[in-house]
Amino acid sequence: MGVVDQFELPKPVKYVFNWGRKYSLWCFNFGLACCAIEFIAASGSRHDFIRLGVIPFAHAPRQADLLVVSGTLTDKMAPALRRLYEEMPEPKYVISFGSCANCGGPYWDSYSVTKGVDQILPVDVYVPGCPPRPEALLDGIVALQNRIQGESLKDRMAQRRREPIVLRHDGPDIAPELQTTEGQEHRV
Amino acid sequence: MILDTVLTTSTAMVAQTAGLLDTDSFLVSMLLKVALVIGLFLSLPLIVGYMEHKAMARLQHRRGPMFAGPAGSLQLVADGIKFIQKEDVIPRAADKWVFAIAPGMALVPALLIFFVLPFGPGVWAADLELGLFYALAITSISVLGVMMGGWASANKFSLIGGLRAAGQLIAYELPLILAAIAVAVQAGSLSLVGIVESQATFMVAGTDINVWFVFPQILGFTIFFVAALAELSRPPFDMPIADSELVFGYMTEYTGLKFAMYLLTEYAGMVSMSALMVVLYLGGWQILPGVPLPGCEAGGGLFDCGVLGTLIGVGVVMGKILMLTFVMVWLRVAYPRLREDQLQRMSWLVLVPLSLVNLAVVAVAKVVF
Amino acid sequence: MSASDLSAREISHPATAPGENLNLEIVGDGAFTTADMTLSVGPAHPATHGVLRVVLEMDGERVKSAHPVIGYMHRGFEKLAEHRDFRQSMALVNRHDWLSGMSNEIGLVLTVERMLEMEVPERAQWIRMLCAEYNRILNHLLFVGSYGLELGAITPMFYATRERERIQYLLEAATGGRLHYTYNQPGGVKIDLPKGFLQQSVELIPDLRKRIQDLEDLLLGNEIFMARTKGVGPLPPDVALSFGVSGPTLQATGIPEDVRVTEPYLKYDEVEVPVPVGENGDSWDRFYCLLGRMKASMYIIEQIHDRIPSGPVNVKLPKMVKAPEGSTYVRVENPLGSLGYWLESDGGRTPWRLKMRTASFSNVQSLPYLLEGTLVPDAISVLGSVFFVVGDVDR
Amino acid sequence: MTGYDVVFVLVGLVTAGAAMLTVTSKNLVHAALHLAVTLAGIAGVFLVLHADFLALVQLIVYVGAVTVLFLFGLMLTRAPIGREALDSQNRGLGLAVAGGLFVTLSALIVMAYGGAERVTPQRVATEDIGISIFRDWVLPFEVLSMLLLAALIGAIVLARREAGDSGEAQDQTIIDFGDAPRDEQGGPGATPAGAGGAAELGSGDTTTSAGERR
Amino acid sequence: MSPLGPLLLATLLFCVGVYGIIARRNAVLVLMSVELMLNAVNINLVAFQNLVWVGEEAVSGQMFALFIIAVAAAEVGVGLAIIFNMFRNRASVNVDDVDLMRW
Repeated sequence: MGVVDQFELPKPVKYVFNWGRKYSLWCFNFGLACCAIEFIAASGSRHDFIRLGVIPFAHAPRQADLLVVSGTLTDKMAPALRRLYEEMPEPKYVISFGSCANCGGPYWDSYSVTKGVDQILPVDVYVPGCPPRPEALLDGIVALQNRIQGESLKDRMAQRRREPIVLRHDGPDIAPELQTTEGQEHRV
Repeated sequence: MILDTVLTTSTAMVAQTAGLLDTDSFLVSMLLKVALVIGLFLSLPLIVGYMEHKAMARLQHRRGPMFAGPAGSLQLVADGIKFIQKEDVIPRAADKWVFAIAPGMALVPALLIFFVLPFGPGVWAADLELGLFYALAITSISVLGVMMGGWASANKFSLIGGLRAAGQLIAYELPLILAAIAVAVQAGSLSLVGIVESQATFMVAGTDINVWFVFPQILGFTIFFVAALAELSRPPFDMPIADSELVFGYMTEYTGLKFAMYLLTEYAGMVSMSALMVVLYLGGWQILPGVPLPGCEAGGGLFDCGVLGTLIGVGVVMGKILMLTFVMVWLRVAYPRLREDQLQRMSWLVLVPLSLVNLAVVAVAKVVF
Repeated sequence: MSASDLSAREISHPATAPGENLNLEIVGDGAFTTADMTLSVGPAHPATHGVLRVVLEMDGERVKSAHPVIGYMHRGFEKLAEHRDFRQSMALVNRHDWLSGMSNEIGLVLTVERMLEMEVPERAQWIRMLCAEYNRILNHLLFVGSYGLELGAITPMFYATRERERIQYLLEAATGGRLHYTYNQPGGVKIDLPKGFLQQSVELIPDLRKRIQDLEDLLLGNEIFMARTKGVGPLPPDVALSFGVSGPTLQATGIPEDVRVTEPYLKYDEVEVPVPVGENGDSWDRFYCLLGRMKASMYIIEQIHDRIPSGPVNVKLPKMVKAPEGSTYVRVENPLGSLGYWLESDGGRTPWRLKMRTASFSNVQSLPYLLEGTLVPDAISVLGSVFFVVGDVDR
Repeated sequence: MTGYDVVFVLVGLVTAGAAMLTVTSKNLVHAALHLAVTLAGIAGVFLVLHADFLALVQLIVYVGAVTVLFLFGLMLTRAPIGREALDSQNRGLGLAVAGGLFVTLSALIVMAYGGAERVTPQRVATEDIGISIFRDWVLPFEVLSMLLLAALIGAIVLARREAGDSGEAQDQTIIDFGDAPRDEQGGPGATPAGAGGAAELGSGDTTTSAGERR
Repeated sequence: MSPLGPLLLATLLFCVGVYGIIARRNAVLVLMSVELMLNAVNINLVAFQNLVWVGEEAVSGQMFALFIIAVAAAEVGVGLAIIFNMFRNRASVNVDDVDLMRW
């Protein structure tokens, strides 16, 4: 760090570096509410996102690459989340998991709920649902991985706001990489 | 003897003086050995790590990493590439120098042990007269890196983790050394190669049945294994990095490469402790007790093997190491974690007395038979 | 809200054990205070599964006092419910304790039905019981897994999620939801069970029993597990009662209190409800009761299989459900303990006030008592075994 | 100059430098870490002198145990470790005594051994050391083991906190809320990775400042 | 090699230790300085045996050094225990403060 994001790397190096980031997403689960349970289900025996290289053994934010905000963020909790995000070293990715994290969800009119984590940190992937199925999280992870494979670290560091990936409901039920058939383009 | 190794490696370039470097081939072989050791040091932990991923996954009805490389075999390589790119964060309150040096302090001893480990017939960097003692001494200083990291992070969780690690290492060094001494007594040698050799010729008293030391010293082996687990902070003795209590213990604040160094230390420790157990108790590169390697029959049956014999020998050692590390992973999957005071009590009240008994029995047996 | 707002007042009124007065004044010249350490565990600490924050005053590794700080998950359910009619509230009510959506729903519909004096078809009541018991197993499985995780055993979590997936598959077939079912409505359940549901359910139970036995073997009889939990955090029955602790945490103290038995609702008076009890109220007993309750639930489900009648599952509702003026209180046995709804209506289509008494809130109140004087690892063991869901604490 | 001399000079410089840092360091933990380097350097000196066994004993006992014990103690007690607390007023006296001693002794040594011929260090087989211990030195060895046992018991008795002894100084529960913002730097934020503990340990001003602030 | 180097190094370490004992007032640091002095003696012993009296059968020098290491370890154990006790009783580890018996 420090060097690799200052310059545009030669293509093969960039490919390898992106490949490394793509398959080593140590993930910090900021489990807040119901969605955290589905996150656990996604890490569990049936769905098992460790297959995709998402390692849930990062117990501290310092080792994490991927922050999954799952659940309702309240105004009281928001500074903690922001601080956690700051504690993560670059390059870092954020998945907003569930309607509450995306926009407030069923608590859209509550006085104590932050309507969307994107108010306090940049989000890479929005996974909709209340709570989303574990397959939806896998889908979001694969979408993120595809983006990582194609991105340039220099550009990523340079820009402050990113174009988020929003998973649509009409996508396939299971992430394309986990399917045998050809995956469809399913992001905006 | 130790110094000769160090001298020829570290001062080979500067000290072109008589007596030290007699021939060019000596230098070349030395460099080769260093390259071999560093290569093993960097690759074996990855293999063990991948095995851990997959074994844990299978034992938990999962699949484990699948997409990074064939069958996920490059998962740890991907991790390594990722760690290179990560930002290097040093907390503002941290003690910068100590914080930066600590992972290295942990890593270097782990590397130094590899210089004396025999990985096959003739496959070692140095056969020291004091090899076993050297390995144990080096193990004992690795705790410094952990304590430094825990203290310098300026984080309470780190500090407690570092303190726990220190207490644990001090407590379990004693049974570890006592168990190893029993082997040294039985073998009559402190050289790791010498111990392998004496296992090849160790007979059950009164017969000509060859056995490894694991059979007469099953108690010592158990003690050594448990103490090694504790030294490595592997579950069920992983209190220093207990995630549910201390987040990540002394590693909490470490990012990127420094964190990777700690991880590498842990897995290299697994390899070197397993290799020590293979040498001390499991007959080194012998396939079965009393069965010499193919091609090794010629010169005493242990060292003068052909290329094939050497390769098979290395394979046997690797197989045994993987087997032992698999047991460590298995224990991780099966057991909850002990409490710190229970761990201390177990060391002082169970393992130390038992290892003393073991030592006494071995010594008496050595004199009687 | 930041740490600087965290004035002394705010933390210094945790529930103390009865008769015990924590002196929170700053006394002395501070010469010895350097040996103590304030450790703030949470709100995003791995040990507190959820966002409970516990401030620990420590001397070395010994906890001198513990103060839970709640409110990080407060979503204002009670206020929101005042602006939603009863059928809309159903979507929120299963979210406050996200692990026991079905039981929460049943609590609310029972309250509304009692206000409306509504007759609910037999089959609907049995279906509600069936789903509630499955939901109970789901909840307890997760706690079994996460408790193992807190003690450092990773495998139970994976085994538990595997079994959870099977039950969730079943419930999803009936209700359409994996966690939040929104299956109940005043007067019954939304739709009848799908074809083959009962058949699959009958087949599932023996499997489940076997798997839960596996989990039990993996943890309950494990020497290290016993060493970590036996005698850790004992809760005397009188203290438990004075804190209002309920559910498995209370049963572990030896009190066989279970709303399904003491104050039966639905058809619980027609089935046999075994209530496991512990002896010492320590962590091991709490865990034992958790496993016992799962077995009890499976036993109840088997009884339901035999006795579930056929017939309609709901009654036709008016376009607008309006509760008559008045108030009522209903309590049901949630997986984590007794859950109560107090409904005050002014005759409108929304409640005038909907007040909850949740099990987790009361359970958390016992933490300062339980944690005082423990070691940090024991504190984790206690935190995991006093079963609570943070959403249920903060609502 | 042989290779041994080169190594000796290198190791000796490191050892001497670390030793000086040990006694001048402003930070207690740094001092202990410098001590570790010094002791490891002395092990290196033993290696140069071909006393392999002794070098390894030095590593195990000093670097692996004694230094760790020091660090353990320092981190556990959080003694006042400010800069002014470390040095007493007689630094000048110390310098004078130590300097004088050094000049005298080194002059003596140079006079005595300045002309000594260069020799290859004698290597003593480990076996010989073992034989020597149990043949010539067995009585001192046994006495030493008794001493170690006594020291072990003594240390435990001294360091042990008797039951009921613990609360004596802290029968008031003191919650230092004054420290909260600094400890957690703006957020009950939760996390693990807060800056906290060691700041107090490292700079060591906590005792005084916490007291003064009230 | 010449015995001069090790002997001078030992002298230096010894004097540094002396300085530490006089100049430091933190008890732990004093203990550390004592360790330095003991180690200086060890170097001397080994240097005399392996460089000066080369060829002698006896290994007395190394033997003494071994004993000193063992005794020093015991000393640190007891010494630290005493310092902890002192810290507990007087909330200070300054050797200057331990003058309870003086007045």
